[in-house]
Amino acid sequence: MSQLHTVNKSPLERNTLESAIIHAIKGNALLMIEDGVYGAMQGTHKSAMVSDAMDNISFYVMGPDLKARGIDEARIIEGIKIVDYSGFVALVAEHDVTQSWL
Amino acid sequence: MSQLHTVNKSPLERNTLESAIIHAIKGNALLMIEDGVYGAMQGTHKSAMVSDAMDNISFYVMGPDLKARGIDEARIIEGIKIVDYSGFVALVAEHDVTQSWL
Amino acid sequence: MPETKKFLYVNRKAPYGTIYALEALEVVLIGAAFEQDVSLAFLDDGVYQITKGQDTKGIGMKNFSPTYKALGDYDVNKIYVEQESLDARGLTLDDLLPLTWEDEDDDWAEKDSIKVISAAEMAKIMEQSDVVFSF
Amino acid sequence: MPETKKFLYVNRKAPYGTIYALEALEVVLIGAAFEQDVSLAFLDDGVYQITKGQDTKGIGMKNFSPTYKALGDYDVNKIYVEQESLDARGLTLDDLLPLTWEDEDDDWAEKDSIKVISAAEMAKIMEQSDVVFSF
Amino acid sequence: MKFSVMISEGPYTHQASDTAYNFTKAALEDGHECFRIFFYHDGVNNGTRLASPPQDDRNIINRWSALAKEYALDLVLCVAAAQRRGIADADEAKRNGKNADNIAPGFRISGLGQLIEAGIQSDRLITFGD
Amino acid sequence: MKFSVMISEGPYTHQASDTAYNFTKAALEDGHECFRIFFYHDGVNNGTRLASPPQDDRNIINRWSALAKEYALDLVLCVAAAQRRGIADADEAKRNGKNADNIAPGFRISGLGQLIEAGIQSDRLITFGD
Repeated sequence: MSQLHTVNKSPLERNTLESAIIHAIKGNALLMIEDGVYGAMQGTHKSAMVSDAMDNISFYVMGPDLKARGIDEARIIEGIKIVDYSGFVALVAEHDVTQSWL
Repeated sequence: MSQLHTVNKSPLERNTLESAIIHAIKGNALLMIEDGVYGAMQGTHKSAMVSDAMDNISFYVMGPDLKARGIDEARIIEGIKIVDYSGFVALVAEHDVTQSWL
Repeated sequence: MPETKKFLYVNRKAPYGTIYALEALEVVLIGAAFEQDVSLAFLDDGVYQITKGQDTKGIGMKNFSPTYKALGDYDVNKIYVEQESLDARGLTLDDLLPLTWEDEDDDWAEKDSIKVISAAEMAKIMEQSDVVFSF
Repeated sequence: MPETKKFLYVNRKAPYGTIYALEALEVVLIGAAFEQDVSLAFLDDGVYQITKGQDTKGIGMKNFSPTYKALGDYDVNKIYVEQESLDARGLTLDDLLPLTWEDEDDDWAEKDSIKVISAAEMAKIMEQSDVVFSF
Repeated sequence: MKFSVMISEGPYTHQASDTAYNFTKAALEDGHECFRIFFYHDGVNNGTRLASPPQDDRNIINRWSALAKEYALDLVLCVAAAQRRGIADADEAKRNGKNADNIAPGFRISGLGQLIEAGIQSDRLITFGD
Repeated sequence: MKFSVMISEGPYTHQASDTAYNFTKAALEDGHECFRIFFYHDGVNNGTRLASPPQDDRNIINRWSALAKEYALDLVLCVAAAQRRGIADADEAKRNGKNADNIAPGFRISGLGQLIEAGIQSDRLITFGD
């Protein structure tokens, strides 16, 4: 089984990104959407939490949500892959189960 | 001027209690309501944050919200005063301005 | 109908402040009729949903916590509660409702439905599910 | 009408994920007609509201960030941004929209509306307000 | 003392409307005056008469209507927020070409200026939200 | 592959309905099948026809109705959630003694069993919420 986790809230405001990371198993994927994309930025108080988890988890971030919020791709933590809605669909299809961390 | 801060979310889930405490000035009051009342409990990962702030801030907690959530008064951090809705109204009246940390 | 699926209901929010806990419970009750393999997970603020002694008269809302005790009668008896979430909130198993079920295959012996597990074990239960309902 | 009051609009939430930022801005624009002493506070995730380069075409929503630049024309020119909130998010003043106003009493000189202040200074501004609008 | 209240969330989903109700009722019973209750954001959803909550639960909308009647409260739904979310009185429905309205008794629809005015005219303004 | 989607928040206030729409549209355009879109919690507010959002903004409700028409989507509003929040079709309005209904074209009201069935019948179920 393989699992996709989605996170839609800023990690500076809520605990969902942290909780998702804690509950992701080696080989899982985590997609940041909506306000969750702030978690993909370099240089925040939560960036290290994401970087440290990259050995176990494949991180993805929604490009359209990044653009909406004015976050330049150059500011994204290295190793996080940017996807569009079609890429989001593909991630859901590729993984056996999707869990939304609300 | 004197200010009343209200916090309605669990400090284990969101940053509002912490932000309210940071922005309260010596002599301010802080009232925990709704899910904010979990912040009044002893023995949580956030209890020390509240205890440490008690020199500066007067803490209050909504009794009806505690009861609804099954929190016995004996579990409340010492020094936090329990009020009812009428007490809530009195706090708003006694302070020049009320700020809701949403 | 396809074969039985593993349904996991994930409860991460406190009761009363928002309606998610109550409406999640309504899904569980309806879902119990569909004869799937059902598990409930309580973690983060979700552990507050099943604490003892709730009394909502003062806030004018309905106390739905007794309904959790009926879950055993609906064959919903795999209830996973995360240890780390309890610890962070200063709670222990004693603070939770005693949720039980009667085992038909064991002379209707009353058994505990709640299993307190680690975050690592919770992660495995999540990954082994076929459908995850998030509230 | 009583004397002029000090109005403070507190913005603590990110844009687009929820509507609070947009609807708060709508209040500020309407409120500008009432000739009160208006200040805006951006702290916590609220600082994300006034970042440069927002482009919402891909999510199908309206980009309302240009409207912040019009605030100066409405005599809304006391915009406080918290340093600690920027720091926690890896942002600097350069990442924010250049919000300015023209000072009638200084030969219409263009001046910056944004003042980056500490959390301690923000606390004082909050306490000195007569009315706090929270979104 | 003269209070005003802003409610930012709809009924049932968040406790905001419940707390606002209990607060307002206590204030009125304690002899305070309520200048206005302003419903903004999803708060406008408190003003629908089409809700039919379970019999054993509180009826949040009817409770507001009854309190408004008892104390002559001014319950105002923000027009812009109401348009986005589908709350309309007869005039609004007609103006927007809708064949039905859904506003509950005791509520009225008006502009954001009513909120600003509440801030100016009241001794205290308090917000209940998410 | 056969998808189902659960939407837990109303239109405009949270991005959930927007993301769900963009996700569903992409899935359909990529050749996937959509078994059901289930609206729960405040999500039922996506199914009102009385909304009149600003002209320069997207119309979230009409967008769902149009997508449903194009792809024969099954848009289901949970009846219990809809009753609490004041979303009614003609039958529901009559049954609950209401003199108006407000459901939008392309939506239908049904029970929670429809969500469970979506979980059973679909290859993937994904939730969009707050």
